[in-house]
Amino acid sequence: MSAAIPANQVKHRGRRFVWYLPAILITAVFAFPLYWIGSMAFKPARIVQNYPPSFRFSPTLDNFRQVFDSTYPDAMRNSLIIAVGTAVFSVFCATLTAYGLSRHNFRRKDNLLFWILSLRMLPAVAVIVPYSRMVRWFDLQDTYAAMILVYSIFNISFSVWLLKGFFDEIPKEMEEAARIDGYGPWKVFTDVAVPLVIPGIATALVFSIIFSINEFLLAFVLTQREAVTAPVALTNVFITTFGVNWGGLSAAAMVLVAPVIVFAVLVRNHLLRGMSFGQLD
Amino acid sequence: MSSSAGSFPPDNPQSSPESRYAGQLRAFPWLLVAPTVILLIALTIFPLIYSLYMSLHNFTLGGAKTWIGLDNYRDLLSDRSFWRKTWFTLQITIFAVAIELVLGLLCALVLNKRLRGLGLLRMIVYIPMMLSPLVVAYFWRIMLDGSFGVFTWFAQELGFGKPQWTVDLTLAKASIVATDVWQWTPFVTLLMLAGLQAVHEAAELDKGTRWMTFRSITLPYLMTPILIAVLFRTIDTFKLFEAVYIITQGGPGDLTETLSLMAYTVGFEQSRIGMGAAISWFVVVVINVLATLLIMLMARSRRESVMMAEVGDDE
Amino acid sequence: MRPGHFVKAQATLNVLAPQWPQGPKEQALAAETFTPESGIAVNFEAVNYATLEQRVKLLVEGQSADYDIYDYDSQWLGGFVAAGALERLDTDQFLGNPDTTIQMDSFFPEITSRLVRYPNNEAAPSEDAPVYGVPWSLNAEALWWRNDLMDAAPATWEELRAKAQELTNDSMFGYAVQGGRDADWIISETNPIMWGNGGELWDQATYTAQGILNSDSNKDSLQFFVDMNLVDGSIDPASANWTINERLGALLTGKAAMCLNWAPLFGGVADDPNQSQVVGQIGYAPSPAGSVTTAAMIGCQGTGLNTLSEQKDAAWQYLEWWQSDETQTAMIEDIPSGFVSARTDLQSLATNPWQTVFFEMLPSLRDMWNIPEYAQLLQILQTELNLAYVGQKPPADALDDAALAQQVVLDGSPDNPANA
Amino acid sequence: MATVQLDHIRVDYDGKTVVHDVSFSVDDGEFAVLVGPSGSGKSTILRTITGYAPIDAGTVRIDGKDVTYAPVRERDIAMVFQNLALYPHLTVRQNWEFPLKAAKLPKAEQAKRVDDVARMLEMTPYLHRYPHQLSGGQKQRVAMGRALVRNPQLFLLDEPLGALDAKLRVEARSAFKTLQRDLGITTIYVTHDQIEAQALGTKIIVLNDGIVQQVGTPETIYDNPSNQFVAGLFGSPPMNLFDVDVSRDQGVLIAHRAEFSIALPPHLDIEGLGSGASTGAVLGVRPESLRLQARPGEDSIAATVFVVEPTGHQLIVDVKIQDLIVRVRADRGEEWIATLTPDEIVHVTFDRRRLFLFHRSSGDRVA
Repeated sequence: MSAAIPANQVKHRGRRFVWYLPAILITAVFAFPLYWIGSMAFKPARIVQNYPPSFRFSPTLDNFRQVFDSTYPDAMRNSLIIAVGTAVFSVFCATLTAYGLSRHNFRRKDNLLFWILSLRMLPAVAVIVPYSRMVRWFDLQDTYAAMILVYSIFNISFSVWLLKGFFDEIPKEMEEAARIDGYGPWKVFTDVAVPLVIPGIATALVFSIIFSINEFLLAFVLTQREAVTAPVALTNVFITTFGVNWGGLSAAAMVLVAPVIVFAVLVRNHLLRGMSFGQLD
Repeated sequence: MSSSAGSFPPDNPQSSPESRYAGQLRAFPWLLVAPTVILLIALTIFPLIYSLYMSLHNFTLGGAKTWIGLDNYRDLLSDRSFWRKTWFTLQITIFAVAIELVLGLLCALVLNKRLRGLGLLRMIVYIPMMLSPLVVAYFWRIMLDGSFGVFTWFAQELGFGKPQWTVDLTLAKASIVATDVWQWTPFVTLLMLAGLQAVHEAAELDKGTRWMTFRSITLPYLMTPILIAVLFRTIDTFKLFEAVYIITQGGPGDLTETLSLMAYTVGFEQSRIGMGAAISWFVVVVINVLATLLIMLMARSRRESVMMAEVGDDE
Repeated sequence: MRPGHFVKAQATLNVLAPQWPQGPKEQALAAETFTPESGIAVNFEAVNYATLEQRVKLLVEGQSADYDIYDYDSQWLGGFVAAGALERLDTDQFLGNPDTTIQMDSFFPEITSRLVRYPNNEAAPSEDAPVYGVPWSLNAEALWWRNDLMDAAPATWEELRAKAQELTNDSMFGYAVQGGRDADWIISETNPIMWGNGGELWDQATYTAQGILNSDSNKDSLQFFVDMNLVDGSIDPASANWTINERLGALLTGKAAMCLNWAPLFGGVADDPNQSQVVGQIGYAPSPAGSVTTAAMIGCQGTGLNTLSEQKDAAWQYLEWWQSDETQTAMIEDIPSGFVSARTDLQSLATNPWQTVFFEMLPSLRDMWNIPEYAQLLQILQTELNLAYVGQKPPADALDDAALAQQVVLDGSPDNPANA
Repeated sequence: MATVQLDHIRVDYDGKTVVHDVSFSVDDGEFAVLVGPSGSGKSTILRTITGYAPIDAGTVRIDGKDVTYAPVRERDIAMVFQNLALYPHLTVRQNWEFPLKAAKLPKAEQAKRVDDVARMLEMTPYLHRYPHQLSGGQKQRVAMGRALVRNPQLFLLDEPLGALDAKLRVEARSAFKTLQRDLGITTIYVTHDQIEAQALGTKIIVLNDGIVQQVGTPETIYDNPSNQFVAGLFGSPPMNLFDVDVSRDQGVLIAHRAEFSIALPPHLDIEGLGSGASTGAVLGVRPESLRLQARPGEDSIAATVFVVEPTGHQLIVDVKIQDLIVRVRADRGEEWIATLTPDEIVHVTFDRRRLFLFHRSSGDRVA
C-alpha cells in the first residue's frame, strides 16, 4: 500500500541522516576523477605531467578559447543534431515495438526480442566496411541521415528492452478501462500507455543521446567533412601526432557533455520515477 | 506466468490472449512492431551477410580479396594467443559486470533515500556514463600513469610506493576493470533507482528482517532492471575497446588485449578486415551464448523472487 | 554556375593530411599565394595521424574521389601503392613533363628514395624505382639532452647508458623512453641501437626475418636496452606504457635528462614556456652511435595524388607550388612549424639547432619496413619488445618469437620472391 | 437501462475450460452479484460481458442485442476494476473527462457531467488532485465516478471494494447500494465475499469451478441453497455439514453418525431408498438452527463446550459431540449461556424443520 506513513518518517528522520555519509562518500569516489578531468581544462599544458600532481595552479581559459577557435564547435553541432535525431527516431520506433511486444502475444515473440537484442552484439569493426559501402550506394556518405539510421540500429535494442519492462508494469486494467471508456487501440496506446511510461521514454532518450553523442568508430568511418562528429573531431584536433592536448581535450569533453547533463537535469524527475504502478497508484 | 525460459522480461503475468473477435486488434501488434522490424531488416541484413562474406575471404582493406573458406576461422581457433585473449575478455567482463552490479545496487540503495541534496549527488554520480568512453580512457590513462598519475601519487602518499598501474600485469587488468566500473556503475545505479521507485517505504520499517525484506520485497522489483543492466553491460563490456586500447595499449605485450582490440588491430591497423570480421563473428557467438545463459538464469531467479513476493497475497 | 556565363572554372582541391604542426602554415600560405595565382581553392583537412592510414584505405575501398591529395608516412607507402591510392608520378603527365618545376634530383636522395619510391630496398635505396609522391615533411629522432646538467651529449649508446645512470636520482631519471606497445613507440627506441650495433630487421631481398631479426647482435642490443630499465633503473619503469607524449613530458617537466625525440618537427616545444619547464636547457645531438655504425630513425612524410582524383592537373600544380622556392623558404622560416626542406639547395636556410641536427643525421637515417604487411610485422615486434622491456620475457626469447611470427607473415606475402 | 442475457457461455483458456455452459440473465435495473471463490470464473464471466474474454461458445446479449463479437467500445458499458485502474497521470477531473472525450461530448456537457458526479460523490474539492494524492476511499470514489459520469446502461464492478479496509468497505457498500437504487442502473458486481453479495445483490449468481451453482435472490440462496457448495458458502459462521448414513426405518428417514442419529422431517426424502437400505449423504444445519440447553431434553444430544466466541449480542459456541465439532449460534440473553466456559456440559437440539440434506456424490440438495 502506498499510504504515507508520516509518523514513521518523523521517527526515522534522525536516523535517516546517517545516509548522508555513505551518499557523500560514494559521490566523492565518482566525483574525484570528474574533478581531475575537469581541472585539466583550466591547467596550463606545462604542468599537466607534474609530479607531485599540481592541485593548486592559476587557472587559464586558453583551453576553452582553443576549443571554440577550432573546427570543434561545428562537429559538436553535428553531434547534437545526430544525437537528437537518433534519440527521437529510435525511441519512437522502440516505443511502438516495445508496446507491441509487451501487450500482445504472437508466436516467435521471444525470437524477435532476442534478435533485436543481438543487434547490439556485433562489434563495430565487423560492420564498418559494409556500412560504408551501403552508405555510398544510397549516396548518403557524410550525412546526418546515414548516421541517424546507423546509430538507431544500435540504440533500438536497448530502448526496446527497457521500454518493454516499463510497459509490462502497467496493469492491464488501465488499458481495459480505456477501451471500455470508448477508445480504440491506437488511442489507448497514445493516451494511456505512453503517458504512463514517460519515465522509461526519458531514460531511453538519455541513453540514446549518450550513446550517439559519444560513439567513435562508426562516426570515424562514415563521416569525414560535413557530418564529422565531436568524438572524431576530438581525435583530430586534440589528440595530435606528438601528444595529447590535455587541456583542449578536457575543455572539449566538458563542452560536449554539458548538453547531455542539461537534458538529464531537465528530465531528472522522470529518470527517477518509473516502473511504479502500485495497485492503487 | 511466462512458460518459456527464454521469455524475459516475462510477459505481464496477468495478460491473457486478446479477444479473438476483436478483429481489428489482430493486426495492431504487427503494425506496432513493423517499422522497427522493417528498419532493422533493411539496415542489418546486408552488413551481416557482407561481414560474413568478408570473414570467408583473405579480405584486406585496399588489397587482395581471395576466397579462403573457413581458413580465417581455422587460423583463429588454432591460435593460442586468441584463446588467451578470449579468456582475458571474459575475465574482464565477469569482474567488471559483477562489481558494477553490486556497487550499482549499493549506490542505488544509498542514493534512493528521500533526503535534501541527494538529487544533486545522484546527478553527479550519473556524469561518468555521459562522457565519451574515448575521453574517459585518455584521462584515466594519465591518472593511472606510474610516473606522474594522480592515483600513483595517492598510493605513494599512503605508503604503497609507486604502483605501476598500467605496466604490472595484475594491476593493468585491475585498472581496466576500474575504469569500466567507474564509467558504467552509474548506468546500473540509474536502472536500479528506477526499479527501486516501486518499492515502498514500508520496506524500511522492520529492522530485524531487513535482509528478508530486501530479498522478498526489494529484489523482485529489481529483477527486470537487473536483467537489463547485466545483459547490456555484459554485451558492451565483452566488446570493450577504448579503455584497453588507450590505457594499456593491450600491454604489457598483448597480455591485456581484448577481442575487440584484437579485431581492431587486425582488421584496421593491419588492414586484414576479413580476419577482423571473423574475430567479430566469434565475439557475436560468445555474446549470444552469454546472453542466452543470462536470460535463462535471470528468468528462473525472477520467477523464484516473484513467488516469494507473492507469499501472503490472497489471490 | 549559371549557364551562359563564362567564368574561369573554380576548382577546389581537397587535401587529406595528418594533424601536423606545419599544417596550418601550409594552409595559410596556400590561401595567401596559391589560390590567388591559380584560382584553385584548397581545402586542407587534417586528421589524427594514427587514423589517417585507415581513412585513406577506407576511401580507396569505397572508390572515393573525395580527396585529390593524400599526405602519407613513409611506412604506409607499400600498402598505399598496392591499394592503388597513389598516382604514379614518373610519367609524362607529371615528372616526365618537360615543363614541370619539380626535379627529383633536387632532393636529398637518401631520404627521397625511402619516401617516394616503391618497391625499394630500404637497406640499399635505389634511385630508379617508380615514384609515387614528393617529400612533404622531414624528420628524424635526435637525442635531446639537458645542456645544464651535461657538458656534452653522449656520442655512443654505451656513453648514454653510463651518463643516464650517473644522472638518475630521486627526482630524475637519466633517460626517457616511449616503451608502449602501440604504434611504433618502442621500436623507435630499440631500432637505432640494433642498427647501430650492425643488426638488421630483415633481408628485404629474400624476405627473411628468421636469423636476422633474432641475430646475436640484435639480442645483445635488446638486452642492453632492457637492462637500462630493469638493471640500471635509469629509466622510469612507467615508460613501459609510454607514448611520445609521456616521453616528451618527462623531459619537459624535468623528470628526465635525455630522450630521443623528433627533430626538427618538435624543435620549438622545449623553448615554449607554455609547454616547457626547461626553457633554454635542451640541446640537440644526433642519435648515439652503436659499436658498428650510427643509425637514426627516419620520420619522413610524402605527399602524392589520389589515383581517383578528377583534377590531377590542378593537384600537380599544387605540388609544384609546394616545392617552389617561395613556399619552401617560407616554411623553413616559420620556426614553430619545425620544417626543413628536402631540396638540397635550401639546406643552408635551416639554421636552428633542431634543424641543423637533422642534416647531421642525414647519412645515418634508417627506416623500418614499408611493404603492405608492415603493420603486421610492426605489431609482432612491438608486442615482443614490450614483453621483454617489462621483464615478462627474456630479450633473446622475445626476438626469437618475433622472428618466427614475422617469418610466417613474410612467407605468406605475395611480394615474397619465393612466391613469385 | 439495459438487460443482460448470457446463454450457454463457454470459455477455454490454455486448453482448459474455465467457464462451463453458463447462462443467466439480469433484468433492467437489477443489481446482480456474481459470487464465488477465487478461480471460480466470476471475473472471466464479467470479462465476457465487457468483451475481453474470448468466448468459445454461447452468446452474450445486452438489451436483447447479440454483442458476443462486438468491439469493446460499442457496448456502452462502464466498469470499475478491482485495482481501480485510475490513470495516474491525470487529475480526478481529467480521469472523469476521459470517457466523455471518447464520446466526443461538447466541452460544456463534459464539465457539467463531471460536476454533477463530483457533487453526488462529494468529490468536488478534489477534482484537481492526482490519484496518488487521494486516500483509499477517495480513489475508490474516483473509480466509481469515472463509470458513473458516462450514464452507462450497464455497470460492471470487479471486486471494487477489495482494496479498502473493513470499515471503509462497509461504508462504501451502503453508499454504493443507495446510489445504485437511486440511479437504477443495471449492475453486475463480482465479489468473493458472500456478505457483500447478500448485502448488495437483488440477484445472486453463485459460481464454482466455472459452473453456475444457483441463481436467486439473497433470501432464496440462503434459505434454499440448491447444493452443498452454495449452502457452505453463505452464512457466517457457515453451515455445519456432517457426513451421515441415511436409512429408511419404517418409512422414516434417519441420519446416522457415530455421535448421533436424527430422524429427518418428511420433506427431506431420498426417493427410491428402500426400507432397510442406507445411503451416504451430507446433513447440513446452520448454526442458528441449533439450540443449547442446560439440561437434557427430548432429542437432545450431550456435548462439551470447546470454544466460545462473543460476537456482539450473540455468541458462537463450538461444542464437541464426542470428537465432532459443531458450531452453534446462541443468544447471550440467557444468562447461563452468557457465562459458558469451556469443558462445561451442554445439550444440543436440532431444529428439525431447518435441516438440509445433500446427496454425498453430487452435492445436490435433497428437496
